[in-house]
Amino acid sequence: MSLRVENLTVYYQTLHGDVRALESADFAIEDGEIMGLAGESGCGKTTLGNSLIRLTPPMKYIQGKVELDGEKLPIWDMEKMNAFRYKEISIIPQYAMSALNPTRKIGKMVSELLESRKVETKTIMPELKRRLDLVELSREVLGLYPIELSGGMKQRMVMVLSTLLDPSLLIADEITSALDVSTQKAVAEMLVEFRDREFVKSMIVITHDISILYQIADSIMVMYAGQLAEKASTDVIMSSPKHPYTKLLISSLPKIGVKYAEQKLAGIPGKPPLLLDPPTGCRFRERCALAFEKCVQDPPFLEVEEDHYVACWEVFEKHA
Amino acid sequence: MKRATFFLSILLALSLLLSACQTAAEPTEVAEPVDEQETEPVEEPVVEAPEETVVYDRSETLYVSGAAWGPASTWNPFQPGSLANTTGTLGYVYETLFAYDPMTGEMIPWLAESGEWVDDATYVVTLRDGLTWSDGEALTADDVKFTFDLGQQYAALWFSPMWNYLSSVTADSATQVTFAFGDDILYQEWSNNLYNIPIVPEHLWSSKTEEEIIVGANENPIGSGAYLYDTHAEDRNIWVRNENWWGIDVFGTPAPKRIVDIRTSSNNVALGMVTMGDIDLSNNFLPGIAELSKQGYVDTYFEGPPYMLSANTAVLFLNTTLKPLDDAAFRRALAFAIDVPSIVNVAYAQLVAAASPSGLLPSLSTFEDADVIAELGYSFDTAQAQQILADAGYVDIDDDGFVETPDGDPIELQVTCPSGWTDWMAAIDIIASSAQAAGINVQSTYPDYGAWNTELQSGTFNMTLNNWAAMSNTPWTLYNLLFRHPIQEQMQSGNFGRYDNQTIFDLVDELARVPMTDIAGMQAVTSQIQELMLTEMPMIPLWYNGLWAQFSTAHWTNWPAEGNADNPTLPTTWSGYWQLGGLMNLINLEPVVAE
Amino acid sequence: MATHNLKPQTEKAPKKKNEFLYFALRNKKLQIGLVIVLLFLLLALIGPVLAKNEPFAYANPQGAQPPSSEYWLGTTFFGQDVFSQFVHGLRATFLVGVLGGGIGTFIGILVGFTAGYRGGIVDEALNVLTNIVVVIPTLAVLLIIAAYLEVRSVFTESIFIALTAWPWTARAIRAQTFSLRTREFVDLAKMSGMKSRKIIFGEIAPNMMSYLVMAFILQFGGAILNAATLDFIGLGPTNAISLGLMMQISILWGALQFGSWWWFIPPGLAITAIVGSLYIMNVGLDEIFNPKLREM
Amino acid sequence: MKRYFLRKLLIYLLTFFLAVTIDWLIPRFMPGDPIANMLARTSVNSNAAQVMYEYYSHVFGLDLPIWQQYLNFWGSLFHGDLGISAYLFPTPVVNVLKRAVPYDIFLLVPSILLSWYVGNKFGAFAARSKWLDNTISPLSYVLTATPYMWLGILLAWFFGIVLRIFPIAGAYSFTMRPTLSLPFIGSVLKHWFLPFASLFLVGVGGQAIGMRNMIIYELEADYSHYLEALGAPRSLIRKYAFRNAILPQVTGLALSLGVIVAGALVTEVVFSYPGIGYLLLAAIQNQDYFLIQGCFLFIIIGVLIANFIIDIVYVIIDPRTRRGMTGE
Repeated sequence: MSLRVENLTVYYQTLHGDVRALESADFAIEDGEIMGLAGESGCGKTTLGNSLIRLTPPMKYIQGKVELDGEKLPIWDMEKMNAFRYKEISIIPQYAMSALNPTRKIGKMVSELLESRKVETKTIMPELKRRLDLVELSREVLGLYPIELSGGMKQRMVMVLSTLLDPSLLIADEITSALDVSTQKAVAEMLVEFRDREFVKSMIVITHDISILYQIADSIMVMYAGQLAEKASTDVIMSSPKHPYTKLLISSLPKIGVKYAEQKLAGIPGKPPLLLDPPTGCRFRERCALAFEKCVQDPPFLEVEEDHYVACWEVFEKHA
Repeated sequence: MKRATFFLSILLALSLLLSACQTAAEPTEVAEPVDEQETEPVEEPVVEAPEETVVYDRSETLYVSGAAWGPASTWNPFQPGSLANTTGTLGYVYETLFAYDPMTGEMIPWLAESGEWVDDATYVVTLRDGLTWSDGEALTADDVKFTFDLGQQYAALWFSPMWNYLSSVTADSATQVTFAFGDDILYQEWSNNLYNIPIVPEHLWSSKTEEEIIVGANENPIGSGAYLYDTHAEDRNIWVRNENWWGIDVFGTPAPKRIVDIRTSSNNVALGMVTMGDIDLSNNFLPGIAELSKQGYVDTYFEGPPYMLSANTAVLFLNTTLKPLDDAAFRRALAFAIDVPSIVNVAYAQLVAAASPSGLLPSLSTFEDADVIAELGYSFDTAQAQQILADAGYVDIDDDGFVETPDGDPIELQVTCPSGWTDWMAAIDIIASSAQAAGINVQSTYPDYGAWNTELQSGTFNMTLNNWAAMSNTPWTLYNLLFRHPIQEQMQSGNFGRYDNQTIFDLVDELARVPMTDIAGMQAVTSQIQELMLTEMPMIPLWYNGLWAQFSTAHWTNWPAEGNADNPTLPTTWSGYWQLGGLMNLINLEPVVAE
Repeated sequence: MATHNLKPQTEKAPKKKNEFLYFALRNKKLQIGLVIVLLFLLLALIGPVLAKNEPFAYANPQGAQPPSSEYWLGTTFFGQDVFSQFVHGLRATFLVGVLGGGIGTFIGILVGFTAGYRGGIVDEALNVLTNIVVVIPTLAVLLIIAAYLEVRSVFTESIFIALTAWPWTARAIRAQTFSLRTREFVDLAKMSGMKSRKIIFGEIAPNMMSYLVMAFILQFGGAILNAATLDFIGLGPTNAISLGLMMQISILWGALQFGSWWWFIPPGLAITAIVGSLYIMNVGLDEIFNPKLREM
Repeated sequence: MKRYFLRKLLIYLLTFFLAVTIDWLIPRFMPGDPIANMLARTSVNSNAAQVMYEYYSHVFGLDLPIWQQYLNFWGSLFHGDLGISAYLFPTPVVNVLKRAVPYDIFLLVPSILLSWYVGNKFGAFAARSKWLDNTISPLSYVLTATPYMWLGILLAWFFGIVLRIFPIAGAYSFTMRPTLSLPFIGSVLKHWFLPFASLFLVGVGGQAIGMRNMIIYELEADYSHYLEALGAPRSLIRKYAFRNAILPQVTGLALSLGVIVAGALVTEVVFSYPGIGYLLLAAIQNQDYFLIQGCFLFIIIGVLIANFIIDIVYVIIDPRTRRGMTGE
């Protein structure tokens, strides 16, 4: 059991009130597991990802606990978390293109960062170089400024940097969305490689793009409007999804490489509810063909088959 | 960031050094005459006077201010007045044949020992013996002849018109010069010029080009006077006593060894310095001196109002080419309408005195016709003004509170003075408001100096203030300004209102031709002028601008003051007043002996 | 864009207005600034009514006197009522602010929009122009122009101030337009074949309201400062009182030496207070319009 | 990078040309006659006055046709000849300027650099915490909002009149002659301090605000968030933010030069400090075309050069432009 998340609830504070972006999330990730996290933009994927490593205002920790390798993470405490960041849990951010300080030579920045984390640059240099070779970055990049790298190069640089201290959990947030199809593939495969070489134990890969997950993820977790909808192994999700939303998602899954952000789920009528005081109960119900009176209650996220979790009354009815 | 600070300190030191040296090198910076060749570099003051300490010895230094309008730029004694930022060029360095004492109204022989009319057309000047230039050469009749001849040679010299009636100058001996004249001699102008034309050394000036003579800067002036050029900077001119001045035996030794003539940027600076005794004599116009004088911070000529001697007459010029200012009755009404007392008391806080309707300074009161004044004179009297208006047919038709012209046109007049001349601005505000009280719609506006000056000279103003007639030994100077003729496109130096009246022009010219000795003759003419002037009222004399002078007795005493017999002189450093007793004042001053 | 740039906000586009109000009512900086400015504005409006004397009238025969019940801000060297001059000066100040600031902003917006929206040659040209005007030191030009204008009114003053003050507004607006014009809604508008002017004012401008407001406020303040400087040097309106002129005259007439602080302190204080409040208001608005700063 | 500089250079040249032309135009097409002013008060009879007037017009070359005056203006400009001052007749304008310039350098360079340095430090400091922000920022805003001359007046009044510890006029004591002696330098510094202080204080305010806003912006930048996510300490993040915020501050400095120069002009007037500003005012009041043009030209050239230097500095300190990208 690498990561265990229990009843994690995180809101956004706005002056209109709380935006309930992540509602009591319960899930776990096995050692060595690559879990894909899918859903429409704004469904809380990124919120989940961030809240695990960098929970800053206006994000507000409400409740829930997070355990990494049996250790409790103080995610609500920016300072205490520093102990775990990078070393235990790390992230490849959405904005990898602009994640590097533009006015520092990359090498210098890396060493300054490492020193600040009490890591001897010298001792780790050889490893760094090896990993650069691995991602096919020439070692010269260390002598360059970010602006002198192509988007793909930056992407890879960040990947190497984020995983340099072999964290237990890596959060990869939309790392492919900014890339062209061919590079997407390469990057995705690198992630797998990283896992295989045990640079990281387990991974959460956040993306719009289920097709990518199809290539690399062991399991896929689908979110809708701040709630977990379904989690199961990739094959199961692809072949026999249970949650009506997942079904739609998969059925409307177009050819490889097209991203959901662009075509707003043409198939499904209506829009996700506003997360500012959303309706209680299943948040998908307005758009759900199968919705019935029970759906006004919050559906729990239950394991209906082995390693197959769903949050849908309709499904429960069936299994009952 | 350390580096930044270091770099900074270096820069600081550097720029400091730079400017220090720059200022030190000042004199070498002095402008060359317009053509560039023959540059005789001025010695660095420090080199020139090695024994000089950095700080001037207060007890032998006189600090004065209020004469310079701007940084010194020329030491050419022939430069016209408004350029004479270096006061003393004429007075300290260059001298005139005579001086004039406005206190006694007498001509004082200066370079000349005597001068007299041997006949109507011949004037003979005898120079003193042992006159010398500060370079040791003797000052002789030839220099005098040379100087006057320049006027004949170069039309652009201000005294050149004199040659319309002067026919020749001859040096009979080393000390005697004879001036031969032609027809209609302007005796008045001549006598005036006698103490205004500076005598320049032939041996240095004969080699100068026309341009150098007329507009050259003439730095390091070599003259015959009591002081020598020492150095100057943006805000000061410094002079040192000429220890072998010829005049020491004749008049005595000027008390200050050194004179620092400070150009204060604004009145408030001078005010601060004079109250703190940093300036000994300030000739700036300073507000509130009356107050400070009462409190004993500064001394002034008079203990009480007007505190100051009168220097010139502030005249309200009326553009007589415009309706209704072309109507004598209207102009007279205006004269009665203006609240001069308030100008004196409010705008000037009692620092000035109301002017005589004749416009003549008190020192020339001999030439005032008391009867004429009594009969035709005017004074602030709103009712009277309204009466005159009514009689002349100026009535308020549309009752807006202001009268209209007899043919019913509304009247709106602008009274102007240069923006920033705060005392005058205050004055014209009062003129406007008091005129309005009498029913004449007058508004005050303050154009920029330049614009104002253009309006003045091209005659596009309605009413404006002016005081350009210098203190003089003859009433002709004033009337020559008031009734300057012929009337031209540009009236650059008088009769700005373009008052066209041949009779009075002739009278002024006639006055010019009366010999100075013929007092009765002069009075005859002046009373006619005054009679005409007061009936016609082409312009309105309002008040006497003061000979602004406030002094501190902290370091120098025996200043000129009412009833101080030991120093009956003018306490001024203004250009053009050195020959009016200014220099005698320096001689009479006494240092405060520090015990 | 950092992830937490709230989704709800972008969704709440229609609610923008009341959201603005919502924040505005909670923003101390904006409120304080606004209150101060309004107070002075009020004073400028009703002051002249309260003033017992005309600004130039020689009310007090005793000359310079400290503040008293009779003369609330004392009297000048000539016994003129400082309070009266002060409030009339305030009027002029606000007038210059509105006129100069307004015109300046307008020009800036015009140039900025066109440059940013058209791009290409137009942009290049306007850019050069902007850079040129930026480099030329404003005051030096104003000095010279003012020095040669025969009759100078508050209006002409404002115009010339505006003519030299617009560039940086133009820059800001240009940058904004650039980023905005690439957004979808503009493309949409383009596709639906709207006139470019229509697009600028119909689509882009509303999205930049915040910018325009802030630009105006800054211009407003700048104009006031410039005017004060001109007036102080004696190159302001030649026939009206102004705060700068008050300072100049007080200095010329030895207010320093006589310690007539009541004469030279109020005008400068007012200018500082007004302009300062304007700036602080601006920060407030910035926080309101730009959530990033809100958390600070 | 070449292109970048060429572009800049072009703009500067254009600016220069335009400025010079405006500079030449304005006085000539505005009312007021310098010669007339110069000869005003010389009481000689009308005809003589006319003669003198013509003579002086000729000396100033004002009797030439306009277009020729313009060409001559450029011509002599390249020979470093700016004509003769009317108000300081017959001093060549260049000499007049030469005397004033050192004072400006002496006043401007330290106040600009220091206020920039200190202001940025303060600004960065303010961005540390809400508390600091709420104390430093308002102060800074008040400072920038203060009219230069008013601050000058206050300083002059308090230190000059009330406390009497600093002189309020001139560049050095009237009781001294310029030498490189300690007392003299002391006196120079004493006279320099108050004008410097008022320029410095106003400057600090502006710079502090600029920096404060930039830093806050940078702290919200992606690279800052990334570092946070990797647990980098605040100190490192702030250090980077400062480094990045400095760059726009440099360009900001270039833009504010005009304002600072303007400030210097009035400050010099308040303290009658004999720099260009003081000169320019006198020139204007005396309708001295040539001196006005000279001052204006000097200011323009100064600002242009300063801008260019800043551009170069910018290129040096900003890797993005240094590594051959245009810095627009």
